Amino acid sequence: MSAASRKESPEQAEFRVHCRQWLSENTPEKATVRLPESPVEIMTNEQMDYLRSWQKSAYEGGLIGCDYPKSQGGGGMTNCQPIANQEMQAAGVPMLPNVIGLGMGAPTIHYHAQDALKERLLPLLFSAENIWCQGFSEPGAGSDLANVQTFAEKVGDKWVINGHKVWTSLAHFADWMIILVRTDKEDKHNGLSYFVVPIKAALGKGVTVRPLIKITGETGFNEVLFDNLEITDDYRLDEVGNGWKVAMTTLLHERGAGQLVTPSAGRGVVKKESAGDAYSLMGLAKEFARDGKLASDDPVIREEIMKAIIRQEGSKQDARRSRVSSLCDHPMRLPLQTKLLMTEIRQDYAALALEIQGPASSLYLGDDNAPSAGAWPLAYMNSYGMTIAAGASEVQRNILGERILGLAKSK
Amino acid sequence: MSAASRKESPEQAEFRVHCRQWLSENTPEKATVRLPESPVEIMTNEQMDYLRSWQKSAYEGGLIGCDYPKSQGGGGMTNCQPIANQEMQAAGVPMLPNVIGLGMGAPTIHYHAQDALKERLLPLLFSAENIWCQGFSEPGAGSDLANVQTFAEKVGDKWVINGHKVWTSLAHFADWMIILVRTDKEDKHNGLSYFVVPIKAALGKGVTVRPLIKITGETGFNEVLFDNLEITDDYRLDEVGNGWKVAMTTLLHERGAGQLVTPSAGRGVVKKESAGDAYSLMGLAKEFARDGKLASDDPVIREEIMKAIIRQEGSKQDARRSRVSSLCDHPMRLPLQTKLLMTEIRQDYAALALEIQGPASSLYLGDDNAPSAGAWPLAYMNSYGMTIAAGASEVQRNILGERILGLAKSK
Amino acid sequence: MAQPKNFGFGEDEKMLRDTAQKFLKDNASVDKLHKLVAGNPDPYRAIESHWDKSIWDKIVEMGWTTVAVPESAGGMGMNLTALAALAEEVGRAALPSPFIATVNATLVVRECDGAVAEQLLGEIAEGKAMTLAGINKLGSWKSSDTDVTAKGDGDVVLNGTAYFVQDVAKSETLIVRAKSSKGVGLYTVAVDADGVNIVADSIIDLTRDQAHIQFNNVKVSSAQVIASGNGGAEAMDKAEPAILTVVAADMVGAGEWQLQTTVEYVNTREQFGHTLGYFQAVKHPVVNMMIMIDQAKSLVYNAACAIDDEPESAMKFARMANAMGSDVASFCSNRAIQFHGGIGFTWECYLHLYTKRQKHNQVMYGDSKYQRAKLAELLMGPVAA
Amino acid sequence: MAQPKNFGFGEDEKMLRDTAQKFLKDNASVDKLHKLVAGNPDPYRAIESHWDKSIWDKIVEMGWTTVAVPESAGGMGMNLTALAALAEEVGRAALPSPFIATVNATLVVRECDGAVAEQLLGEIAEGKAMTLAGINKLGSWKSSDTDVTAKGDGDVVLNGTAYFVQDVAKSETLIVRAKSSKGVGLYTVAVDADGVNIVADSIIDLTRDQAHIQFNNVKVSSAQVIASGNGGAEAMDKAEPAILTVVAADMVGAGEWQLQTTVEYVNTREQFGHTLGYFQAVKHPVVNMMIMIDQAKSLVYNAACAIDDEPESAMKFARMANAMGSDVASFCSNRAIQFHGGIGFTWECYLHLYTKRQKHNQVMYGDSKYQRAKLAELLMGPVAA
Repeated sequence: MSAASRKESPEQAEFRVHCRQWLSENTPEKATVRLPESPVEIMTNEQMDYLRSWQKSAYEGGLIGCDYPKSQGGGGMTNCQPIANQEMQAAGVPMLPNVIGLGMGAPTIHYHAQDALKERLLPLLFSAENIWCQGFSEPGAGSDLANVQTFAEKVGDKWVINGHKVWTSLAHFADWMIILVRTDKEDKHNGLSYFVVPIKAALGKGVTVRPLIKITGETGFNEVLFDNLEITDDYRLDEVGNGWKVAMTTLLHERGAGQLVTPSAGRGVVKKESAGDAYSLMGLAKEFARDGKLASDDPVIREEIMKAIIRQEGSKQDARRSRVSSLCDHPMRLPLQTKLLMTEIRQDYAALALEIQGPASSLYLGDDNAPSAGAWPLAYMNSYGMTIAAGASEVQRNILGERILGLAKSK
Repeated sequence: MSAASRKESPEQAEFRVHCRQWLSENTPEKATVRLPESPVEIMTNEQMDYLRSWQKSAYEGGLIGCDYPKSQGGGGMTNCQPIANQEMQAAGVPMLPNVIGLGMGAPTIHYHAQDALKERLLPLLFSAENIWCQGFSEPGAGSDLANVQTFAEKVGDKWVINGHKVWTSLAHFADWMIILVRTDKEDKHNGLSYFVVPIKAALGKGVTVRPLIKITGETGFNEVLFDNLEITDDYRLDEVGNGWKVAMTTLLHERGAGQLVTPSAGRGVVKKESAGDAYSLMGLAKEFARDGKLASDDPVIREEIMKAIIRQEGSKQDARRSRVSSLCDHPMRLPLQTKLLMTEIRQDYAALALEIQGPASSLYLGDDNAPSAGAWPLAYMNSYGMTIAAGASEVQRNILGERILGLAKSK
Repeated sequence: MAQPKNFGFGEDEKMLRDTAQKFLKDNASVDKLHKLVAGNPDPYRAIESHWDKSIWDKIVEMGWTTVAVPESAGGMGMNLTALAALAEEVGRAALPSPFIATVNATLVVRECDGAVAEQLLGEIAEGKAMTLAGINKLGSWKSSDTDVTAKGDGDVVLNGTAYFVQDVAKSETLIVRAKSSKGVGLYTVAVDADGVNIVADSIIDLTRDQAHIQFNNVKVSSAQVIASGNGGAEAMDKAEPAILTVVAADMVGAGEWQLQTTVEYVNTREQFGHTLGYFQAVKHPVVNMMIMIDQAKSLVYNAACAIDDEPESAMKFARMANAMGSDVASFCSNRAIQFHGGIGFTWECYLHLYTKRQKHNQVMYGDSKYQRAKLAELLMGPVAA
Repeated sequence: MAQPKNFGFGEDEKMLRDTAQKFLKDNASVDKLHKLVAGNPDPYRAIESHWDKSIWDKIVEMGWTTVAVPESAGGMGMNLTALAALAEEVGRAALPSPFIATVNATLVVRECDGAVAEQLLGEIAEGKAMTLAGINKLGSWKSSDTDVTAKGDGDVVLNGTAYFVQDVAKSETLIVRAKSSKGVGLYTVAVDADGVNIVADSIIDLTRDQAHIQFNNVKVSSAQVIASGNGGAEAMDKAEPAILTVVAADMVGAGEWQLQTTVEYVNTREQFGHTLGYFQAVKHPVVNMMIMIDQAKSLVYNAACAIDDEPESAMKFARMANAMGSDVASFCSNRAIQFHGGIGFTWECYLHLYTKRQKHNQVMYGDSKYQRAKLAELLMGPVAA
């Protein structure tokens, strides 16, 4: 019996068996469409339909929302979502498309919504019948979240929303949005409130979604404009003026630092040599030549690959150590590093991969001869989204310096 | 006839001949004492006496102060100091000890002192009969020069100085100090004034010099305390309240960006493999082994040496390009980078040299078996003085960002 | 030989550079460029070559293609410094044109003797666009590596494929590197010759086109042999310092644009009550962009000048210039996007045109690690086994 | 085999670590350390070994030297995680002591079988300080490279010099690596044995002593042979992951001290109207110090745990931990001095004690480039010629 399983609770052990069993019997059919690298790059209805149907199936199999109460459509278990995630990843099943809903929407709703709203929204979120998006960023509030200007005005028992959100991934498929808005123009931090908003139902009736195109040429995120959208007060999370606090719950879970672990599966169709892992550069270097020998025999390339692998392994072991409190000074010191490190490491090794591929890295997605079907140039370009979105790296370092080391605030 | 000499003026060409001739006939005798790496590390009277006598001889030979007016003890020539410097460096003669005086004192006095003072002070400065030090830094004003607190109060026709200067190189030998003081406590920038102060004459009578020890274990810089030191108004440079402006002249010349080129010679006793040049790492790597082969055959070490060499060559070519106005956008863009780059490059390649030396880099100055007599560990540690002193690298980057690129001031 | 202090950048060179800068500013602005090349963002779109032929015609008219052609062949025969200055301006404009390809072809052909080379140089001086072909499938940066073979004496038959051929859709003539038992020779082949099959690549860089070219029993007469024996590889090697310097200059020019554009953005965009440039997390890396660009630029002019006046050091200085140029390309692309934030990640922002061009320049001629390894061989000798 | 989730860091290990931390805080403060070792700054001073023997006696009393000694030899036989935790505290205190030297000797000796090894382990458990000797003049990091030779069967004679021997002035016994025709054996020799000439080195690190040791026909009886044949090199190789991990832990502990001290300084010192930590040019690199330390620390505990529970991965993870530990040592030393400004450049500021100890740790066991090259050999196989 391995050390890993030795520490599992009986519930976890039993659930692991269930997951394996279910996954062996319910492997999703191979997609007939080209699947994207990540859920936020879903471009077509065909892609979304396939992935949505898979998430629904996994939810029905009990592999999603495991640790949420049964009343909210969850499994009512304890610390079982990580088990399901491990098994889904090991089985190599496709990704879960409702990633914003699962990672940010669900925990925020769980902690801040009224019971009726939780019970109504969460089951449909878990099953991917409702796709969710998130509305934090604005043209004038990129990294400076407290500068949100989209305004919700109380008119009678309704709220009327006007404003402009940007970088909203999945908005072109979304049924709902979690949104941070201003309800008081005088008070920067206490003037924010937090709502859920039915987006799809309001298209053309107060809501406009405009797709933006990334430097990769792909779509995947959007601008969302609100023009006198009316919603009821039922859709408010927590108290008026508590939006900042609620947003912190969202961000905490986005950074993988919250209590509720986000359901996540594999990437299914992605090939072995895909652009997802620093270790994969070792194999990549065997496929390309430099100066008359294989890149894998160039000591300088080897050195750079090792640097990337060590940093990646360091982050993996950071995550492990963060759960051993006696080896951690401050409970948030490691969790708050996760997003910063993973995104910067990926950016660096994607750039290295292009160097390894040499001239062939010029070949892009549409080229029949592109190595790995152009996955590395794509990953390289997409890596910029990761170091900018959800709190740019600069802001992450401010947070770490100020919250963990107690350095003076930079504002 | 080479391209370099083709562009020389007749005066320059003639002067070059003179320099060669004089140097061939006046090579200084070999020192019987161990000489330091740089003038600011002169520790003993024996070292100072030897170097002072050499500077006096070079001054009498016409190789110092070439471009200053004859009335100020100079050579009355134009653009001839660089010629003298080239020839002195090529001849491998020792360093000039009065480095603060030559590099900062002389141009500042030249541009801002009254004629009588210039004529009195400069000949003795050039001949090293008077050694000079500089008093800018204070315990509370490191990189923030405008925060100078040492106060000069006008009492009758005298000034009374009280305060505390730090990091004053050569103060333990100095006859004179150039000093930035506050004369108005209300006005941060316009409340500064600039004086020359006779230090040695006032020792024990208002001036105390306390040597500080560097992390290398060497002395070389000092604290200087002023306790009611009285000086006459004759010693003021420029107008009261113009100290900031005068200080900028000093700093401009310190950074090698001023009109008047600082006289500089070689380092005389320094051996070929000394810690002075990125190119020297190539030879160093041939003397040490890594993993069963020479470090010079380790491609990763070669890569790092090449990085250092390219940066050093880049700085050298920057200096050349800075004199070709049609290839420069802003006249100060390159000169303001010089100090920042040279100090950071030296710090980096000194650290690399220690890696190349491996375990043997543990051996320090006092060890008979230390490679290069411990020059590299010494250079590595001293490099920190260079990235901190005379405007820390952080301040240099602020200056470049603000003055050259027009970015918002960081204060 | 010693270099002149001014890098050989005198009045003539300055006038050429200033004229080029003004011309490109007036005729090839970045918004015009974006409209021209970035109309269809779909990565799976059909491949098309987008460029403004009328700009090229004016470039030819202004004589840019004759700068590197010796006077004996009807060119201006200006120094490498002038050529580097032109390449810098072309990079600053991220100009889609066969200029760099034609210059690189010129630099190789002018290293060859004989009537065929002379004839070609004359055609270049008259504005005929050319491109080098011969890189192998592995993308090797060595002149002697090619997958194209030449068989036969006198009349020669070419077979095999040349990869990563630059701007062939804008060129009329291929300068083909091909291997025989005697070494690597050089041949001129029309793009529309029998047996030549040009297959366009779908590439990242929107400011260039690229193809791999299949040669199926392409017959080459003796009038098409630029260099026989191993003369092709030798000419390539001789031209390498100049090619590396020209490409480095393109990267420096593009880097300058990235710097300037980033400075303008961070001086405007406000966050947390200040313009972005106020924050040292932005200010200092932007300064580092400038520092690297300046070093690369100084190294480029030094290398260019060495090619003319200090040939024994040309290869050394060219590798330095190209290594730093590649590092400029990488770092400036990275920080420019990061500091533009979300908008820098969109197709509508012009930055991506430069990022992609820079990436292309970085990998196509030997990246900075390769240049440094080769520099080490020059300075320290080969690595002992 | 699989690792336990908690790195094997349970209640016993925690208590050991916490006790050590408190003991060192109370008895080995940095100002006490500075008074002890930094009294004479002159680089040309006569060489002396400065340490507080009474602290070492208490360390022995508390059983730290028995942690890595198997229970069968009278030790506590705790896991490597416990040892790493101790080393981290020793590094945090920059403690001058024979602890690291003795631990490293322990780790090698316990890989040897037989009565001599058993006897030595017993002596270590009782507090006898030992140190490994055998590095060659080139400072090679390979276990099979040594300039000491062993001649004869049964009774053996040692000749040659061992370089870079750590903390020998604080040790009673040498564990000597020497080469014979059969390979590299291991011998125990008293520091005051006949023919042993210890020549102290003048080194940078003030918290350690170092010497080279000349062996002039030193006679060794069979009771001093720890490992014959090539057993010495084999034991060194087996112990290498643990030694690398212990040294990395020392660097992590010292790095934590450098971080904490720097944070305190930049939170106090004001420039331009703010504490230094306000400025992102300081704040962000300080955060990077923390990030690197955290990665190194996590890798250290992972490596330590692998040595006990996942031995097939031990070498791989130890190289990762040591490489990152060296990078921590380098970066933290650099930024700590820089951000302390002028005061950080003075002898009176305690920083230099740590900078020098870190530098020593970095170069003595294979620097980070070496660790990464060796890691690449493990993961990718050797470099093809």
